[in-house]
Amino acid sequence: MSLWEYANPVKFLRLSERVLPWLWGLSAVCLVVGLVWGFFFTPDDFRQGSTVKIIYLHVPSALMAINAWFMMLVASLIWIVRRHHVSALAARAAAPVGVVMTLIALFTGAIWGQPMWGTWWAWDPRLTSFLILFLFYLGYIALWEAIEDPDTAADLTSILCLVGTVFAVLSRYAVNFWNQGLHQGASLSLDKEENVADVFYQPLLLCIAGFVLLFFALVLYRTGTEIRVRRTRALIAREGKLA
Amino acid sequence: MPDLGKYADAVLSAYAVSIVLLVAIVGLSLWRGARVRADMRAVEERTRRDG
Amino acid sequence: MELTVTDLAVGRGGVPVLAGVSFALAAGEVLVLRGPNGAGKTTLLRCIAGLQEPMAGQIAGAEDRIAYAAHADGLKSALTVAENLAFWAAVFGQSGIDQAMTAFDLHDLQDRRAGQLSAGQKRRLGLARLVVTDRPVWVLDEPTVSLDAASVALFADAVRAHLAAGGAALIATHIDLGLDAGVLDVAPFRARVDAVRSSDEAFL
Amino acid sequence: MELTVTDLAVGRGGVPVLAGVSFALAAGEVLVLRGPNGAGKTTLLRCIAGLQEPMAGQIAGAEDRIAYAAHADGLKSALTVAENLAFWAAVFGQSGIDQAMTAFDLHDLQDRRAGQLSAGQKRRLGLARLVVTDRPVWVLDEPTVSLDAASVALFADAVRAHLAAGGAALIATHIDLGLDAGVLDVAPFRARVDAVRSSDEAFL
Amino acid sequence: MRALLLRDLRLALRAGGGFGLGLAFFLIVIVLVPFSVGPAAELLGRIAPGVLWLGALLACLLSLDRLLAVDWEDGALDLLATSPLPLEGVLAIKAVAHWITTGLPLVVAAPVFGVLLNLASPGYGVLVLSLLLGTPALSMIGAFGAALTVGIKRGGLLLSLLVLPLYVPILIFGAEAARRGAEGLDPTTPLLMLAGITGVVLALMPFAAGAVLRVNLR
Amino acid sequence: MRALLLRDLRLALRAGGGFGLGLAFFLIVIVLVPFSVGPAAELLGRIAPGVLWLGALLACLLSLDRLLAVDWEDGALDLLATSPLPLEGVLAIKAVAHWITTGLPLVVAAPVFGVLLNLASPGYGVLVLSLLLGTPALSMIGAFGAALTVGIKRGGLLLSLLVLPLYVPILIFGAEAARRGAEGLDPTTPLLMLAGITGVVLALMPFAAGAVLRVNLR
Ligand code: HEM
Ligand SMILES: Nc1ncnc2c1ncn2[C@@H]1O[C@H](COP(=O)(O)OP(=O)(O)OP(=O)(O)O)[C@@H](O)[C@H]1O
Ligand SMILES: Nc1ncnc2c1ncn2[C@@H]1O[C@H](COP(=O)(O)OP(=O)(O)OP(=O)(O)O)[C@@H](O)[C@H]1O
Ligand SMILES: [Mg+2]
Ligand SMILES: [Mg+2]
Repeated sequence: MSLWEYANPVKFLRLSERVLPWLWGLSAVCLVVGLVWGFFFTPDDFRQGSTVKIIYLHVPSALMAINAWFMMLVASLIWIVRRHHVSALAARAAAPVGVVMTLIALFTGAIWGQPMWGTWWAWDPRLTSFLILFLFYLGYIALWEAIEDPDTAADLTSILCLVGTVFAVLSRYAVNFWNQGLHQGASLSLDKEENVADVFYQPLLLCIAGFVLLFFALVLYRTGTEIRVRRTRALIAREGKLA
Repeated sequence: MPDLGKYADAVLSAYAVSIVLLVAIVGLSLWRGARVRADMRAVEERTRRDG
Repeated sequence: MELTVTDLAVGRGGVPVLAGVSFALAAGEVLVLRGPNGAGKTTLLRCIAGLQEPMAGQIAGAEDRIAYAAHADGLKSALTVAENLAFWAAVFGQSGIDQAMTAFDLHDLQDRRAGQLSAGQKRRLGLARLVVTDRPVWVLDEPTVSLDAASVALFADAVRAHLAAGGAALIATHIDLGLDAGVLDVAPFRARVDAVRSSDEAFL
Repeated sequence: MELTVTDLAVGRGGVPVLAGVSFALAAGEVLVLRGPNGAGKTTLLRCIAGLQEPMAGQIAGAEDRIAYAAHADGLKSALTVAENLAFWAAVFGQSGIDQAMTAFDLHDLQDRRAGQLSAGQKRRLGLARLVVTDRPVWVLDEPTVSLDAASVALFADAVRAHLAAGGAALIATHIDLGLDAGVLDVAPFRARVDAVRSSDEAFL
Repeated sequence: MRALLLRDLRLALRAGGGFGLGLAFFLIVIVLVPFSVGPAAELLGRIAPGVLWLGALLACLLSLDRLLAVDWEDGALDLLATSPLPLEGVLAIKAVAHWITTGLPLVVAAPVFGVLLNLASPGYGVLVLSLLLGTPALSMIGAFGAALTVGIKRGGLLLSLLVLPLYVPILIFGAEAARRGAEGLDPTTPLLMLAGITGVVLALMPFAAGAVLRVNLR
Repeated sequence: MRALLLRDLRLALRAGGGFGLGLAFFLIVIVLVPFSVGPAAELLGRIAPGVLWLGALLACLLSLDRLLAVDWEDGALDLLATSPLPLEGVLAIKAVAHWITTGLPLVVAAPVFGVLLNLASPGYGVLVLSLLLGTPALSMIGAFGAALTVGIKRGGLLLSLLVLPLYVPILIFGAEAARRGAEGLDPTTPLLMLAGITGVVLALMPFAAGAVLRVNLR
């Protein structure tokens, strides 16, 4: 059985019904354990003091904010190339989740920046491109909402998603391109020297896992909702015409 | 409760904001999902009845 | 060359409206589309004019041969009657607008701004546009809305002249135009929901 | 109380169009306005509905008693059929929309967005608005545009019901509505330029 | 009247989020400023109160053409004019709906945007207060401007042109109050002036707007 | 194609002065800036290049919704789509007409407004040059945005939201060039970048816009 079969809404719903409880449960476990571990049972950093604890929220959410856009990109491409409705709807369902992730990253980053950099916000390349990515999220959602015909909306938002990817890439790699901002570089890289200490690393990994799982749970659930909206719409339309 | 020192405000508010936002998106998704499901049931009922 | 429609299915917003429509329209012929409100006449005409994709079936002989006129006349209210017509003539690579002005009795209104015309006068100007396109197939959606009896007669004359010059016309209307025309009632072609692959099909 | 128009003169853009129009419309009566395109029917109706000032003459019995319907239906395409109607009902201090929905056979379309209706279905919704206004005098400008025969009959029934309930109607139209109505041809009232004090008079 | 307010709010919600968009535009202006004048924090902090007020004003302005034009084009305005509602009331309600969908979100979000522009910390309270006092007047004046330009196709730009001079006093006092707040001075006088202007505008403008709209409908 | 360009220009001239309004809006923004940030000449001079670019960009943006929406509403766009003109050509022409009515006047008038904002004297030439290089791209991107939002009632604000991120690079390099010019530094690099961006945009955008419009007309 090929993977594409799950592009059928009914199959998709059936599969997601089965997977979702596990996803919800696992993500809750990871998040709770990770956050509690990080908040209560890790020492303060010798330079940053207790503010390192923000890392357990900031890094996973920033990571997911960008990855959510890449996931939308993939879904949009699938829609453009193979025209599977479910993938278009999945992209639509992911956008608000991405916005929330972006907001969390922005807020926690700003709150962290005040003690660390002495300012809430700086116009550094990574931060700026991240903010523009946020705007793209808003535009993407607004465009979906504004267009009546769902296929047209899917086409147009896909194009927008392609354009916005530039800023997603920039907010991940801008640090490498310019190297002049305030924001730190990739501290999670495999390069041991730059890596954060193990005490912080393990709960951080758990939190990242929690955010990833939560993201997938939300997207799966919301895609189901979108499918039901379309089904309701199709039924109503049929009803009106037969009458 | 661990001692957060002089950064207590920052750390606590970061956790508060994040948790509120996470709960909000989960809650909104579930709420809308339930409503849409109910709507769909109603329409399905109607179409089945009307043939 | 004639316009041939084979087994066409059309829809709105992903919902099939008509299916299995076939007809042929030869030079010198008029075909009148009839059907109750909401039957799908407008949808069919937009599809034939190339403004939306068919859901199934073929349309042959339509490419670049169609002059389409719908409810909205595309008139610019800041331009005069003559300027409006001249613009469309230029777009379609024509130059004279005199014949069209005569056909729809617009000479008296020539220098009036389109915004200052009454409903029927606007419609006449919109129809005059068809003459300057010099396209062989006219596709018209309720062309005589708000026209009085005299203007309807002018319109019928214009259609006859167009046919005599080897043109053809496809007209959706609810009233009698006094033309010697074939009639196609679209009501029997109402799409059964399972008749065509609709884009929402997957959700049903 | 009847609607009485005495020696009315109306104009567009400062130019007089009709002059010396007088008529009376009692409860239970319909008056159909006829006249060629550009004669001034729309102008006259807008004036009676209070949307523009008369250039001369009096209108009695119109104040707050008129429900006006023109080409533009004032429908919000983002709202459903029921929501659109309910809004107008609320504006006119009414509550039930059921009667109106039945009169124009809209129950099936109830939850459809107004933007997704065909031309004729939109018109039906626009006319249903008249019923929920509960105003005694209907002033209608070409109400049956793009309606099919069945819908025209629905409309005629609605007008008859309105008359039976003591209402009156003033209708401009080019087609025959199948109503037992008085007819007023506006063509003879075409204004001579010196007929009324126009605002440009000082320059003549 | 309540029906009208509800309908307008509902339309704003449905038709592609009238709610969010004003805010998004505000955000965009704020984002563009550092790009254009450069990201130096000290400079940004100095111009922050003015830029925030200017951004709010432009966001408000941009959404004005939605205020009446849609209802005009689809004929609903003619029908409302022949309805039992007084035209003044219709316009006041439309201004209220506009404020709820545009002004209010701006007031709530302004502090966040202040952070982006490095606004000095004593300035936040006064900024919010000044916006809260000033934006209702912006909406009401906007309704007047919309009534003035309603018949004109794409009157958007013309509308801005007509309305902006009327916005100037509000901008002056609003920005002055916000600036004083940010510099730790006493902002009472400009705030009082702002409140006075808004009071007068709210009391008189509905009638002016109604009169103008009546002329335009004719 | 020529007929279309002439018609659009004529309409801009007739319908309430499309020509003047962009300029007027620019002027108003420029005038409002001293009111909002305070009239200190040194501060104004420092932010002048950025504000001039920002004003030009906003003036351009505000007139974008006229670009296609009118033709869409009155059905002319449907008719143009069934006409012999290629849709890409139609959009390119519309962008050209937009530039002539909005961008060009801004370029010409910018030095005058520079004086109002106390722009340093070496900056004028570079300012004009940067605007001349940048504004055509603004119009063309705007045509793309207009095509994207054409079916949406009052999509004006949404249009701004979608288009502005695309304007950011142009703004960055344009304002950078103007600022360097005003400070007497060498503006060649940002000007070259600007020219490059404009070249790419003019070459590719008509096709993107055409594709998007086709989807929307469907
Ligand atoms: C408003 C301010 C901030 C924003 C918008 C922001 C945004 C981001 C973004 C976009 C990422 C990249 C995520 C990824 O590539 O997957 C990131 C990662 C990170 N941020 Fe922030 N950040 C902000 C402030 C801060 C502050 C103040 C600190 C600490 C002093 C910080 C520490 C980190 C760390 C340690 C990472 C992980 C490094 C990496 O994977 O590249 N951030 N942030
Ligand atoms: N945008 C839309 N989205 C979904 N359905 C639509 C849309 N527009 C029209 N419809 C539906 O499609 C069907 C066909 O509409 P169409 O406009 O083709 O009818 P028509 O035959 O032209 O009717 P009329 O005589 O009233 O003009 C109708 O049932 C209508 O409700
Ligand atoms: N805005 C305007 N400015 C100046 N003159 C106008 C304007 N609108 C219409 N007219 C002219 O006024 C006259 C009367 O127009 P009106 O719309 O009342 O005619 P009508 O009887 O309704 O015609 P129709 O049957 O075509 O709708 C016409 O000759 C028309 O050209
Ligand atoms: Mg139709
Ligand atoms: Mg008329």
